[in-house]
Amino acid sequence: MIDLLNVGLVVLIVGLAVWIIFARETFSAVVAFIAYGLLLTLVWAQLNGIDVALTEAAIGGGLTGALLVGAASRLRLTENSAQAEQSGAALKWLAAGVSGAVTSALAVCVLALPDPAPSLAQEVAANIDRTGVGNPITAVLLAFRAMDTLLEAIVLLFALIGVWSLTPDRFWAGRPGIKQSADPNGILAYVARVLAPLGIVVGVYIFWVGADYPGGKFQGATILAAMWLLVMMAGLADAPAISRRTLRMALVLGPVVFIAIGFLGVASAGAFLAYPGEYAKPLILVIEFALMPSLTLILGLLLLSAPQRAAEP
Amino acid sequence: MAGATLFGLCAAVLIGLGVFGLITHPQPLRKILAFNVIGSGVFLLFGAIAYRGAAAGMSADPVPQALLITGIVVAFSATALAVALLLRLHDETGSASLSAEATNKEPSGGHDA
Amino acid sequence: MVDFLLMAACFILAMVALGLWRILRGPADVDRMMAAQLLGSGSIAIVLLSGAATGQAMMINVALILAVLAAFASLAFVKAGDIARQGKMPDEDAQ
Amino acid sequence: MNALLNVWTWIAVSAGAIFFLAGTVGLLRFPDSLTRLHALTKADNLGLGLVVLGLLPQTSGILDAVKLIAIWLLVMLSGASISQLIAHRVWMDSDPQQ
Repeated sequence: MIDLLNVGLVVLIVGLAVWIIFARETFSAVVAFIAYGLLLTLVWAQLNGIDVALTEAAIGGGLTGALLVGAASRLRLTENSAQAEQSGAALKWLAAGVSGAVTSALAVCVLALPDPAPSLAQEVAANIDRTGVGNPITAVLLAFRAMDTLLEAIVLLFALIGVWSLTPDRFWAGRPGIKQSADPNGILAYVARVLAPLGIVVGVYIFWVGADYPGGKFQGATILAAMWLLVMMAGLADAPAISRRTLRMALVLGPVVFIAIGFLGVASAGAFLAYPGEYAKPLILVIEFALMPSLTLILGLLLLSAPQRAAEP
Repeated sequence: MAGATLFGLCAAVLIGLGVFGLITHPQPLRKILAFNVIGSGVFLLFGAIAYRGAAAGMSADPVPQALLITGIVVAFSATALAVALLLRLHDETGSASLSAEATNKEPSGGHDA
Repeated sequence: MVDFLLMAACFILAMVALGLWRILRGPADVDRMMAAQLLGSGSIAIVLLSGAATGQAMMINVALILAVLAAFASLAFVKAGDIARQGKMPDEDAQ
Repeated sequence: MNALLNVWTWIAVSAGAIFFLAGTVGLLRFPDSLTRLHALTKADNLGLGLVVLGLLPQTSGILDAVKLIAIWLLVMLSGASISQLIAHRVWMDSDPQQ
């Protein structure tokens, strides 16, 4: 019975991917991509990756969908001229050849994967006690492969700097997104007033359980960012001007604390990002708490895109 | 183990579809979508490998799964950057095309960047 | 019981998959968004059912996130439509 | 007692699945956007609600039960409000003079 569910998921996902690639209308491809993200969440659950499923549910089911729907709506007027453009037949045949070759090579690799599979699970199980956290994924993210997580936080910051650098000169240091003018007594404002507090509770809960159960800062921060955007969409709050010093300090807080703790490791435990013995758990918690607000702000501001209006006095 | 092979083959098909779309679609937004399909295919392949690595009482290998979480978040930030570039191109030229004759048309926004 | 719950999950997956036809056919954008909305509720039900069948209590948290963000993409869609309409209005008045 | 609870799960989950069937049939067969929206909300509220009620006896603790109920309430809240907003959008699209 579980095989039937898996086969059904695979058929649906491949069918949606075909539609995303071959649909004529861009908007229809975008909505198919949202459905595709939801189905991927189910696949991660089937592959025993509940942490991954939580991330995909938050990012794929929420933020990416909103980002692409917004972009497709703004580009709607260019749809007709864009549909007139077509690749030549020769290019299509070439692309079909390349994609067929890639798929067959990967399929051969999948069928030839070594058995028994190599795994680092034993090593994680042997060393997890020294970190003091119960969720092996959190242990990997913040202890065994902490360097990856640090670099990721920095990459996110760079992506935001990249987005901001696309601001037209006349709007530099202004507020991102357009001015929202929603009816304060409308349905949208009602949803934001009721859903946002509940969503914040859920986000903090997912963040909090991350030490011992599936969850953590990325998933929690994504939910909080979505709730922040919801409040802005309803017109109950405005986006901060990107020149605000407090905003910029909050953005770099997480990475700076992370790097500082890394150098602390050089002094106390002999290596960058090494944690001295019994302090592993408290230090991991400090990093998580410092990263959480930075990640929330970065994810929300990434979705708002570059400033489109000057900061009001 | 059968599930891992099934999803692994599915990942191979997704990556192939995404490569085709990335090469043939002239519209940038469709290229971004195709790129995300490739990305999810790679993630799925990684997830299938993690699933095969179940050992030591864990239902899957946690190291690739942790890297997957990192990957999904970074893929989102790359998509956001690409969309921001595309919207700026649209504001600047009034078109969302990468072809030379479309972008050489009279710009409507002015060159203030 | 396990088999029954998985069978129900498969059935709901098949139902929402049929609903995806609306994403392909349209005709209007709202119809497409509605199909995605139905798939969202369906995924929550499938996650809960397969989690209960395999005894993974933590799957409830996945469903919780899906439920909190269920309306997010649709809200962005409605909002984008409002903004597009506000942008168009002055032009129409001028003509 | 246990057998009785299992019977309850059977009945409620089956009824929920039927509402998903009804929602899909409505979404496919109804003639215009507003009637399709009507069909969709049934699947959202009743289909998922019955599945949640059916799974309540199968949960291991009180926290899980509370989370299940919270999921249902959240979906009802967002489903009800999003259908209002979508209906408004349909109405505006059909009457451009507004």
